[in-house]
Amino acid sequence: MFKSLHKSQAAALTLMVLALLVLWYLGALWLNSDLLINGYERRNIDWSFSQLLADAYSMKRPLLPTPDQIAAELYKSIFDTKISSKRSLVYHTGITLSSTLLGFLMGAVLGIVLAIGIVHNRTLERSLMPWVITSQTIPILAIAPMIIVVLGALNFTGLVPKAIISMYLSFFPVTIGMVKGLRAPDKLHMELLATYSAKPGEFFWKLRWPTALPYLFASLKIAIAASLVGAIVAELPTGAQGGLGARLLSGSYYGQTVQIWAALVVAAVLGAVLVALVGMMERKINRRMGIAA
Amino acid sequence: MDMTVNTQPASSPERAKEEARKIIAIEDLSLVFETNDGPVNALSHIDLDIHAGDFVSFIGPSGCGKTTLLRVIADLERQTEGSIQVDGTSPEDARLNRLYGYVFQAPGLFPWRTIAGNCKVPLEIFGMSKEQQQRHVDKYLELVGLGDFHKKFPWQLSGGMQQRASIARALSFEPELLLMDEPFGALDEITRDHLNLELLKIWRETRKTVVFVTHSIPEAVLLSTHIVVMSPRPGRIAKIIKSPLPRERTLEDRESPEFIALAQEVREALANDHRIN
Amino acid sequence: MDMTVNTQPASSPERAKEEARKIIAIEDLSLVFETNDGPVNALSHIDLDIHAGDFVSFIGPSGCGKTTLLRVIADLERQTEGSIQVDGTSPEDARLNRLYGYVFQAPGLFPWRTIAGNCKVPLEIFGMSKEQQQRHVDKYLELVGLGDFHKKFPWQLSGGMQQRASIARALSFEPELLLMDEPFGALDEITRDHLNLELLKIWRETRKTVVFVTHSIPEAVLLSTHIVVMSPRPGRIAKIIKSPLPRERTLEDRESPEFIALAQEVREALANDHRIN
Amino acid sequence: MTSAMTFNTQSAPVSRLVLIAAGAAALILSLWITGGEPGAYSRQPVWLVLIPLMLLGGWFAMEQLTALGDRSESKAVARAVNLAVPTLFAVLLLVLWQLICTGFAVPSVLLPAPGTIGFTFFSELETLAKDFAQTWLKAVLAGWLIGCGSGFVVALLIDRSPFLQKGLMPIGNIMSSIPIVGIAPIMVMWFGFDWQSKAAVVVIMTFFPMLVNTLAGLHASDNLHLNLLHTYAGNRRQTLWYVQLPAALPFIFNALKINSTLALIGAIVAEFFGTPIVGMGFRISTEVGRMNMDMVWATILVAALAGSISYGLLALLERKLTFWHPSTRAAG
Amino acid sequence: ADPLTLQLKWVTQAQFGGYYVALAKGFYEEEGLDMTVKPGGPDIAPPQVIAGGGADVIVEWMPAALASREKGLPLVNIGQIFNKSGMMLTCLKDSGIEQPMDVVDKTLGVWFFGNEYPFLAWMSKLGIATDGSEGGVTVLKQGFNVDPIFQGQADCVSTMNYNEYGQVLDGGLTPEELTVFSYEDQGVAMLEDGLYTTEEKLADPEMVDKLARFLKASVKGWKYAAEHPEEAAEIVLEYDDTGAQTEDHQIRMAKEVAKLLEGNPKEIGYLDPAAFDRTVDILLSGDSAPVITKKPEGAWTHEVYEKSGL
Ligand SMILES: Nc1ncnc2c1ncn2[C@@H]1O[C@H](COP(=O)(O)OP(=O)(O)OP(=O)(O)O)[C@@H](O)[C@H]1O
Ligand SMILES: Nc1ncnc2c1ncn2[C@@H]1O[C@H](COP(=O)(O)OP(=O)(O)OP(=O)(O)O)[C@@H](O)[C@H]1O
Ligand SMILES: Cc1ncc(C[n+]2csc(CCO)c2C)c(N)n1
Ligand SMILES: [Mg+2]
Ligand SMILES: [Mg+2]
Repeated sequence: MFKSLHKSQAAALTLMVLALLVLWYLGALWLNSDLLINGYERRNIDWSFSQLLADAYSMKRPLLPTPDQIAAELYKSIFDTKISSKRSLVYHTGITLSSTLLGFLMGAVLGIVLAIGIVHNRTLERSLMPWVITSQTIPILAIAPMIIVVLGALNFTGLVPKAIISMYLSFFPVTIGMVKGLRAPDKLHMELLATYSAKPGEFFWKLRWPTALPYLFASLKIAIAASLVGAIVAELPTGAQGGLGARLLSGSYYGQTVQIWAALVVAAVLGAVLVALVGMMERKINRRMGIAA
Repeated sequence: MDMTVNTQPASSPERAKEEARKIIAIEDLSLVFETNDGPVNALSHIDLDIHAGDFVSFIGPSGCGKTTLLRVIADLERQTEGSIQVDGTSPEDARLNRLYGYVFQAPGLFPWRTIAGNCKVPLEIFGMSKEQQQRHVDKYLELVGLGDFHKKFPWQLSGGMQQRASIARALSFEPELLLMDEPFGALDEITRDHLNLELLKIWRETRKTVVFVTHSIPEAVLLSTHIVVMSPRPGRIAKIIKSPLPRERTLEDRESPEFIALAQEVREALANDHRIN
Repeated sequence: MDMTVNTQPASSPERAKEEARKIIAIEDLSLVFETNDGPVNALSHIDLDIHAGDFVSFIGPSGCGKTTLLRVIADLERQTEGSIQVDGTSPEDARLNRLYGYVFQAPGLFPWRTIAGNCKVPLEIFGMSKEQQQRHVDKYLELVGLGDFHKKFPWQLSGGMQQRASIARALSFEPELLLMDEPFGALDEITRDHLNLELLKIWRETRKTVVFVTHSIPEAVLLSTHIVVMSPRPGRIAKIIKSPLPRERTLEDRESPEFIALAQEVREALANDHRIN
Repeated sequence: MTSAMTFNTQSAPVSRLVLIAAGAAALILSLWITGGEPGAYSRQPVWLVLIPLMLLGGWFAMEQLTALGDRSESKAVARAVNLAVPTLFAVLLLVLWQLICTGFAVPSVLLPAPGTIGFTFFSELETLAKDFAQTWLKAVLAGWLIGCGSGFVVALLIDRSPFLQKGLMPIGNIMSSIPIVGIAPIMVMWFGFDWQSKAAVVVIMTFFPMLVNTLAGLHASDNLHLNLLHTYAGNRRQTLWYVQLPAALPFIFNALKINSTLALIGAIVAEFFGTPIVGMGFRISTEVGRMNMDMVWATILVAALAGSISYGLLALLERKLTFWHPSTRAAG
Repeated sequence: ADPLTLQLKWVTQAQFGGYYVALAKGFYEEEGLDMTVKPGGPDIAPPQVIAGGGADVIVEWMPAALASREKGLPLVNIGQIFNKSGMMLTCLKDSGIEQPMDVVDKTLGVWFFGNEYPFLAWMSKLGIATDGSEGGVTVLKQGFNVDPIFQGQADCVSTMNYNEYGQVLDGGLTPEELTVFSYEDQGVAMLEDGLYTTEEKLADPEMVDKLARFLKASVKGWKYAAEHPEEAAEIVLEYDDTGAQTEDHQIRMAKEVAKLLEGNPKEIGYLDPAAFDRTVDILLSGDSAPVITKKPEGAWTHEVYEKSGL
């Protein structure tokens, strides 16, 4: 039964991916042919459909590159280039990954600390909570350059300013999730510990924390994806210091559509892998806590 | 309504002090819940004394304040009027002194701990040594028939087994006073009978004081030295019945004429001012 | 195990057909749940016939398959072996014909609807006119003692009141067959007595068929024409006891010798292969 | 228990209010002493002592107010306190910001003082309103509606098809971890410079949270409720209407709220990659280049206001519609 | 060695070849400088960086520098590198644009972020409205590339003759298909890449000395770069952390940039006061969207140039 479930998942996924690929090729033809036909007509070239087809799938600056073009670019910049080279996507992924992870770590810690404060102190809750939400309505891209400039003035350069922007995006889901989680204990459980006249620390470690763990992991998954977005956003204004964001920007700057898409694919895979890693950690802890898989 | 304990007159000067220490002394206690719809008189002018070694059952229709009264004793709720003393101190001090164990209506086990781990929670908090913890937990899980289920998680057990685990948890630190809120409500009759007998045995052997909430008349009669019949709106004590049965009881006693008469007395006291709402 | 109904021999050719239509016919039915830990034999070789107008109670220890059997009848679960017919059709057709009303162990009211709104859900689904809906709801809420609580939301009511509302909901569309899974488990004794009597009255007056799950021996004896005693691992029928009591019953009957004898018979059947765990 | 969980202050309400006033006075005093003099702190660092003092006073006032709100039985007082405490907190931060800006004479091209920002906000209302109309009323609203709407509809469509879910959900999960910033230049390429391309970015950003949340919500219905509808032989539409949708409401609102802040950020990010010369993103990046940081911050203020107000309205609507949910009941 | 930080206006490319050559060839070291060159980016405003203390000297365009000065950040030009403007508007002939006035009713892509002043000055000079009103032009904030002209979203795009113009040609358009309006030719050119620092820093004689050595080494680098464009491009590629630049592109840029260095009455690095006045006049004459409102005083100094001994 388990196996057949697995099989059908694979089948469903394969089918969807195939459907997506077909749509993609059709879309590429549709989007790119306009440009091409324009070009043919400007140059008064006679053209046939087969030529259009060939050209649409091999443009240098396509509106939508084909998956095989992206794959070729990926192959070139991942396997055909030394990892230490600045032309290697692995190198840039490493840069983005390090600020993502640092920012994620800082965001998770900040988020948890804020949540603990908010849950344990009414004044903090009332004064801070509305502004935690408001903070996320500030367009991060608008303040990213300022953060980088101001931090640069304080001699924080390179990794840290980017990580701080990641932190800004990732602390929020953690705070919200943890406030919910730390408040999730049953009234019954709270009263049970009260009958033992447990101390606040015991309330926290024996009850609040374990109850909040599932919430924590749910929000950590969101947070790590947000952290990646933060790192990439932070690489845009400092467009010359490497990273997937810089690749996106320079791709855009030089009209290298294929390069943009390659960076996007890597970013998506990176995001998926990071989320999956958090998920793995969650399952491991769940098993230890006896929660059914 | 003004009713004092008629069987053990607390205020009577001739009572021999040594005979039974007063563990719970409630005087003219009232509790009003403020709600959106207006105040709810959950408890009204309660007078009640409970002595060491008593087994007192609260019985009464839904909403008559049984749970609330138990919670006041446990310092989970505070009265709005009147006074209560638990073991000569305030309920809060009694709680801080870890005088009592409380069994809730629902099992309330931590899903992230095994059955044994759950029973250890109070022991850990009380700072008991590891081996001692193990000994206590082994003993009481065995007692409630869960000797083979130490390592299971709560959700791997049926509701009845969970409830038994929660009883073991309350017993495990051997409190002097046991407060039990419909602990056997979720169990089937046979298991319930078995646990009733076990509880009676523990009570007899350890000379604990038990305050017990139940909906079942036979259960109340089988277990109690005193049956407190309560009635609702406002929650008050309708009658306190002292049991003539000896401390040693068996399930067969349920067929005895004294038992049936006592059950009938309780039933009548209950029916007296009951109406369906 | 192979057991057929001994009181109303379904296969006997001399049975007068008109006397009682067979509403439920179960033959050699088994149900196995596949779980991670391996298969669970929830029901094993069940044979059971229930006739129109019967009041059949299932009783047995926790986990013996009472709920599962009821769910098979209601087409909420499908057997892995054997056959079942409900009103001459498959359980699915019976369900699609809206033959039965089901009262779950928990109230299961929609928190976003008032009590009256909850009772209207089936009526709306069955396409009843607005006034007719109102009439039905008024009638049955009155019956269960919730006449004044139409506009309250479920979470503003006690657990017992919620359960009564769910019973009113099941009655409101007047199904021919009532399937009730421990409907009165959460109620206090007095309310339970009252509702037992009401249920008996409805059953007598409307000649409905009732299949009823309970943990309480007195309740089973008081209500049923047939008591099906079940036993666990694998879930099977241990004994089917036909009640000698007349259809007209009162609470006072509980003191009658027939009643006590019947209760004792049920108790013995239950104890027969019961062990704690 | 009761004592452990409630706030314990002995002082009477009147003396509390006096203390609050004293805190506020200390706050204003410190502002007055240093406010008018640029560079006062650089020249005379002694005045810095006032800052922790002021923070302490402010915190004290907030604590007292909180206690007041928690103790009061009147709903109006509780509501007023709910507003007053965060406001006081914000005022405290703003004063601190103002003091640092003037006290240290921070160059306005780096960080303008809140006073300047406020002034610019009101004097440039017209420009800000046009930008708001372009970015929020057109791109954000359209994108949010389409994105949330289509996410909802697709969730309804694939709710009953495990096959589609198995195929689409992994793809959806990967898609939602794609940093949208990357999609923005492509959308500008495809949909042009005007608001349509921004709306497209918003659609993509909001679609997946809505899809995932709605699906989770539709699966979150009580099994008992589903069984009940089954016994009534209710059809798909009825099951959806009577059971699944109400149970999914909290999830749906969750997505709507998340999306309301995501949408604005997405639109502003997309404007970074090309726009007509109006819009909040355009304003921010252009005015940074012109060193008009006050205008930048005024636009950020508009963004924060718009985001908070839409979030607040959604939260209000949520409370209205999910009045029955335990979390709403606990809060009210 | 004395530490010194330079903030560039844009990403690492041959536009800044001279500084990178000086860095790679050790010219700064020779002058006893421990040099840090910070690349910029689309949202990095160099004046902001220097105000925050993140740099000692910046590469900036004069209009933006003067605007900052009016905003209270006293930037001072200590040396002018480019003597000609490289900015132009590149239009499609197909759209019917041959003459400046043909742009009326067309859609134009313009760079903002402080780079829009020459365009605004030109429009003001031509009397064409840019606010979207009747008889004016439709202005788009152009993104990072010249795609709009290929995708038909704009009739004209902004280009630098050393950079984006090449990309237009690479994209398949031929010079015959294009009409190019160079701001230099249109008489609205403003001084582009120059070196700026703050008055505060100039008050420190030690800093002036460092800056003088910096200017000297930089000019040496620029001269080398102008003579060896291929090698300069090679060096730039080495410093490019994004790995996105290509050799052909950078060589072409290095060659074009070399032409902008020409035309200085003295050495590279000398700010011709006449050129300064021209820029100021153009800025002051624009009646729409005034960049500066009065003639700036003390916005340049020859102190550093003279001290450098060039
Ligand atoms: N926290 C509360 N706020 C408001 N009213 C309450 C609260 N707790 C209990 N009540 C009300 O107080 C009364 C007594 O409740 P209590 O729980 O003590 O009844 P009970 O006798 O234990 O009933 P049951 O047999 O159903 O458990 C009821 O009317 C109940 O609605
Ligand atoms: N969905 C399921 N999957 C696996 N096992 C199940 C499932 N439902 C019930 N069981 C198992 O089937 C057996 C019978 O369960 P059922 O709920 O019918 O018992 P019951 O007699 O109603 O018990 P109770 O009196 O506690 O309600 C139990 O062992 C139970 O664990
Ligand atoms: C968002 C954005 N803003 C401004 C420019 C213009 N710009 C700044 S420095 C420089 C030199 C180019 O090589 C140019 C063109 C751009 N390209 N993109
Ligand atoms: Mg109770
Ligand atoms: Mg059951």
